[in-house]
Amino acid sequence: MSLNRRTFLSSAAAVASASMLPRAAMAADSIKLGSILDTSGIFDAYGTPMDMAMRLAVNEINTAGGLLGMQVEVVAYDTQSDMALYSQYGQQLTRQDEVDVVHGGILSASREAIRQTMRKTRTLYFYNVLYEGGVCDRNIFINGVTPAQQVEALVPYAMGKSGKSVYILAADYNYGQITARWIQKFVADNGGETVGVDFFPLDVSDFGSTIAKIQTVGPDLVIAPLVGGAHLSFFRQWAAAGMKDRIPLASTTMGVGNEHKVLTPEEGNGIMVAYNYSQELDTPANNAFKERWSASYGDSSLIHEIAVSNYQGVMTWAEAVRQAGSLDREAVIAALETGLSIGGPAGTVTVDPKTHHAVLDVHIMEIEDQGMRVIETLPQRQPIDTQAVCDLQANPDDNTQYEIQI
Amino acid sequence: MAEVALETQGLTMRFGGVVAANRVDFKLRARELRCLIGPNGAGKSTFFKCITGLQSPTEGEVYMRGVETTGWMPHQIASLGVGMKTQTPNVMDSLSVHENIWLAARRFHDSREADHKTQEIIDLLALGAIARDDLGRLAHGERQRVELGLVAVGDPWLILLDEPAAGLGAEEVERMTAIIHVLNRQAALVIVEHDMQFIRSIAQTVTVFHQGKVLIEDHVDRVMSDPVVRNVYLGKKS
Amino acid sequence: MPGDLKREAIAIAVVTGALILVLPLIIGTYTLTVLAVYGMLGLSLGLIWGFGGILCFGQAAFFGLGAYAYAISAINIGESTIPMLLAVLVPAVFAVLLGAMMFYGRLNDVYLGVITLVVTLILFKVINSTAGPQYMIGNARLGGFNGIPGFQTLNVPGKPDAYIWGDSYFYVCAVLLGFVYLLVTVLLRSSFGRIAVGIRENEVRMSLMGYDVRARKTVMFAIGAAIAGLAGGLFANWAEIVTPNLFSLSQSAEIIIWCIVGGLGTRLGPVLGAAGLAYLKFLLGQQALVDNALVTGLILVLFVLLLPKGVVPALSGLWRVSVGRRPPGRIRRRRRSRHRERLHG
Amino acid sequence: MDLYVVVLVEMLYGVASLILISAGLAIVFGMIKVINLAHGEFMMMGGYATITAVNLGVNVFVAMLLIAPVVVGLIGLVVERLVIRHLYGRLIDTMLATWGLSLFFIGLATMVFGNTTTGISTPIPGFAIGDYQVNGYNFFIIVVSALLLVAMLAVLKGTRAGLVARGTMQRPDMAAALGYSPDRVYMATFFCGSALSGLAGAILAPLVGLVPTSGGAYIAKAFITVIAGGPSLVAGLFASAGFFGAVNQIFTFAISPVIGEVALLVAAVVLLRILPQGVTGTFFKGRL
Repeated sequence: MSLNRRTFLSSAAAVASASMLPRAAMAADSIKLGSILDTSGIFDAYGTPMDMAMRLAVNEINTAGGLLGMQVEVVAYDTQSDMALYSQYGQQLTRQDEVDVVHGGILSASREAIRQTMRKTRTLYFYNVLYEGGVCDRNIFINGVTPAQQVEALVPYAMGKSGKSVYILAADYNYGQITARWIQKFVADNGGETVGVDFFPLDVSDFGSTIAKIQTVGPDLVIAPLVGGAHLSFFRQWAAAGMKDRIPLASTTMGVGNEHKVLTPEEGNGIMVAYNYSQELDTPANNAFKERWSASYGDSSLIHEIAVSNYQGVMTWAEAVRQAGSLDREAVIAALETGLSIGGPAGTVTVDPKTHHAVLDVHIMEIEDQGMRVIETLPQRQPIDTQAVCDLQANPDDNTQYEIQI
Repeated sequence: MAEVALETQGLTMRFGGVVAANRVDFKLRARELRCLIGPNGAGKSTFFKCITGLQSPTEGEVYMRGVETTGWMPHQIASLGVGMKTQTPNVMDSLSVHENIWLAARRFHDSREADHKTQEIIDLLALGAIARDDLGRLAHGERQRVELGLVAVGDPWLILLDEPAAGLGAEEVERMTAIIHVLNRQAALVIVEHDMQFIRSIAQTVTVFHQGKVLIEDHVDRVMSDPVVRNVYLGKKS
Repeated sequence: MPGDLKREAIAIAVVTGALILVLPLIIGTYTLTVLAVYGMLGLSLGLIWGFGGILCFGQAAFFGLGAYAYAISAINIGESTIPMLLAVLVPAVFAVLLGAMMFYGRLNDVYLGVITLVVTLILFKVINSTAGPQYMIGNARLGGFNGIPGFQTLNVPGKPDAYIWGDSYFYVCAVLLGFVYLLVTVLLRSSFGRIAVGIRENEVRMSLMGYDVRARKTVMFAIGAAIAGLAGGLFANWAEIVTPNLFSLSQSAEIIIWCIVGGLGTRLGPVLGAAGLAYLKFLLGQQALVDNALVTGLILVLFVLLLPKGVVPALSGLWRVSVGRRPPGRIRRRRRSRHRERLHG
Repeated sequence: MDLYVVVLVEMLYGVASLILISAGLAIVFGMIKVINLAHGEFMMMGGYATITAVNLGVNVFVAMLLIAPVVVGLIGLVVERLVIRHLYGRLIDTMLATWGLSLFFIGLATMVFGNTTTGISTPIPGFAIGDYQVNGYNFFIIVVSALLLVAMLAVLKGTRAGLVARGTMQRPDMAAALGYSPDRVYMATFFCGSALSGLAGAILAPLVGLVPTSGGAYIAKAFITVIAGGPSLVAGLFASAGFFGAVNQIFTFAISPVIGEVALLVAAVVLLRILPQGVTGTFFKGRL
């Protein structure tokens, strides 16, 4: 990305937008928050509650008087679980709607589809989902847990409860690929051995042969970073084969979209996970949040990990705007880079200036009767995986997603 | 060799256990006109398809002007200068008569020459009045005539016709007979037919098929009076 | 004939020019760009299906191949001219191989449909499972489900820093669509085009007349693939990312629907069908009352039942009835032949 | 040794599920030459019918084996009366119209059931083969598919209705002359085909998560299996499902599920290239 191109792009953007009709009239007295989420299609179980959380946050901000004396207006697009629509709507948000900030993206694939557009058009971007780590880009802020925060805690716990040999079943895209490598690393660090890794495209829903294959290898533990509705079949088929009582399961994604509420207790109980949030967190902040959610939407059963991340992301951005006293991208980034903190439903979330990731609490949990029972809480974990490779203070022009090498 | 337009040696076609054509030896001289007759299922059409390349024979060889064409594709055979007409009218129904004939002419001439040639054939076959009509709208006899035009426009030296007179009225048969005589000035013809009147009016030599084999091959009058032929074929009809 | 063609070329240029000027006043150029690209994609199938009689269930395969060929080569080369050529060539070569395999194997109708559908599925599944870091072509990581983002987008040939995008990119796409439309027109008026129509009408007859049907269908198939590939390359530039979804069955289905609704056997039909339905989908995507698929499906069913020939032939039929002339396509051919008659008669 | 048994069971399961998902399509294509591209959505609706019934408290087997086929069969009947019957004899048009229907039903299901993955648990527990645990439900699917094949053969060959249907399929004019209305026969056939699609969807529902777009995963496989099977209904179905199922599972075990699927598709291309009339167009000519 040369400077050349950027100046060209921004001047061309002005020309281009002038001729785009029909367009929404520019309201000078409102702030536009762009949201881009899959609220239909196979990822809607993730996206719909995220959308609700975002709207809840914006409502709360507006009720409290808005930002800089202006109301926040939501411009939302449903990407229908289609990655191609991300780039399309991403372009629309930035070039046509000219929003002040974009929150959204669920799968890492969707984030990568729009990240460069956001960067090129200088639109501040928040990605509020747990992910594989390593994104180093000054224009993006990420508050989901990364492998160092999540996997590093989960793996030793799960291995302690089972044994040393681990089999990994991962979704076949960047999240699954990179997370699988992190799992392998932490398994090795804890003196274990990875005895098998299989990747599954997101539309695979028949795991019969895989279950048989796992048995031929006979691991002590299966860790499954599987994603989406089709992959949910794995947990069901695993239980149907009677494997649940033989080999314990851990997952880095199970429950993120409230999957444990779709599974029966017999299918879900005992699966080990580690997240920033669980509905079962018994803290005043969470209880108050659940009440506010219920007041808006009737009941709070839809809340999940990344819905809360999205809520915390919007709140973090709002706090930064308040502190900056401006909507200017540079000013807001500067405010965020002061190491800004907010108290969210899942505890304190602090922006790490070096990586634009978040420092937050992680809870090791087990699925129990369609809920998540907290076993152990690890407070304020740093995103050390990304910190090891990314320093935006020293290197503000960095624009890479670093991947772990084994 | 040039005197022989078409020759088959031991041509055999089996479908599973059924032998549709059984070691057929056949020879046709240049500018000869030959009719193939025989009862249904005698193997005429199979023999015919093997020559035209629509099927490829299980055994045996086909030679055209001394070139072995066994197992060739129809378009390769046609490109030698062989004109072929199948049993049912086989034309481009949603195109006009002119376009149909032009397409056939274009195969052997450039675009401009093809225009000429098309006009010639339209005049020859007296199709001028209907030249602009889509073929799908024409009567059966007219379609048969157009198909003959498709065959003739390439100036073939060998013409294979499967039942050209089928379903035609008396007047049309007469016109067909005249056209065939014109074509025969340049080309050898093989004609599969049922209509005995028609055969008598065009052919001298007739080949009779029976159970996949050549039963007899002789002058039309002698064939007609042959008791064996009468038995297997004509006897049933008359 | 050349004078006639000239007139048509001028008409195409004038209409294209007028649309380029008028349409941006109504619809944003960003949306218009993709409508033009889809129009070209519709035209590619309209050509091989409507005029060549080849029903390809996998036209999306060529679209996707064009897009991927562009993206991969753009990353490796860093300049867009050669990648754009590759976007046309790679699908065309692939189509020659696939077409030869099918047509020389005498596969037809339903079997042709199955093979093209299966090949599209194979491409989809293979590309979709290349997320691992080991799947690289040169410097380009295939990325599996993620697709390939961040490639060099269209630039002025020879100047990698002079990007063509926004309004200018729309003009490029629209002009290219007009150009491809003109090429298709020329092709259909040539002997090759007329013979292709003959093959569509009756393959056996055409081969009995001495035409190598297999070779001609293969070439026709490849021409369609080249146009679809060009559309794919343009789409990649527009979206700035390519994903395996380009190869999806639903993409192929949409192309077929465009052709059916617009009208087969016309050049304009598939273009209008594509642009119209894509815009309709775009409008439907902005409301939540009725599901998008439901409307698209209903349109297709109703068209097959009530207007199986499509909008454009129906309208020109109406025109003929009310004004008493033959549809434009026919008039021209007729006029030409009459001219010929006079010459020789 | 146990592993081989397990692989064999999985292979049988692969074949059985292919038979199951293709049967409805095969009936409709084989008997009345209609390629029902909404077949996958019929299956999807069978799945939803089952889940809805189970959630209403109906026994899961009743829901799968009775309610789903009847519901989907009736939907098929409506579709036949409104759309298909106007298109008999126009193969490509029926494909396009049913493609439209498939989109229509996806949209409809999305509006009715929403887009969230739903499902029910498998009603049969897993059990052990030696050291291996296998999904007990696989056996259920194998048994159902076997019964289905036998039943299809018995009905077509052994009953009067089957005879009439076969006769009509070969010579509709003769059947009409003999007093059997082809219209009725087609209607009944489409009903049966749809009901089988519904049954397949219902039986597979406990294995996979169901969304309105689930049908898309089946239609391509079913389409390939039926076309590759060729003109003979039961023999073709059995032969091509056996071939593709085996190829799929062998490669799945040897390499990965994705390669298994790709191998199936490549096998289909090769098979059709070698045998352009399908398996039974070449080998088992004229049998059912």
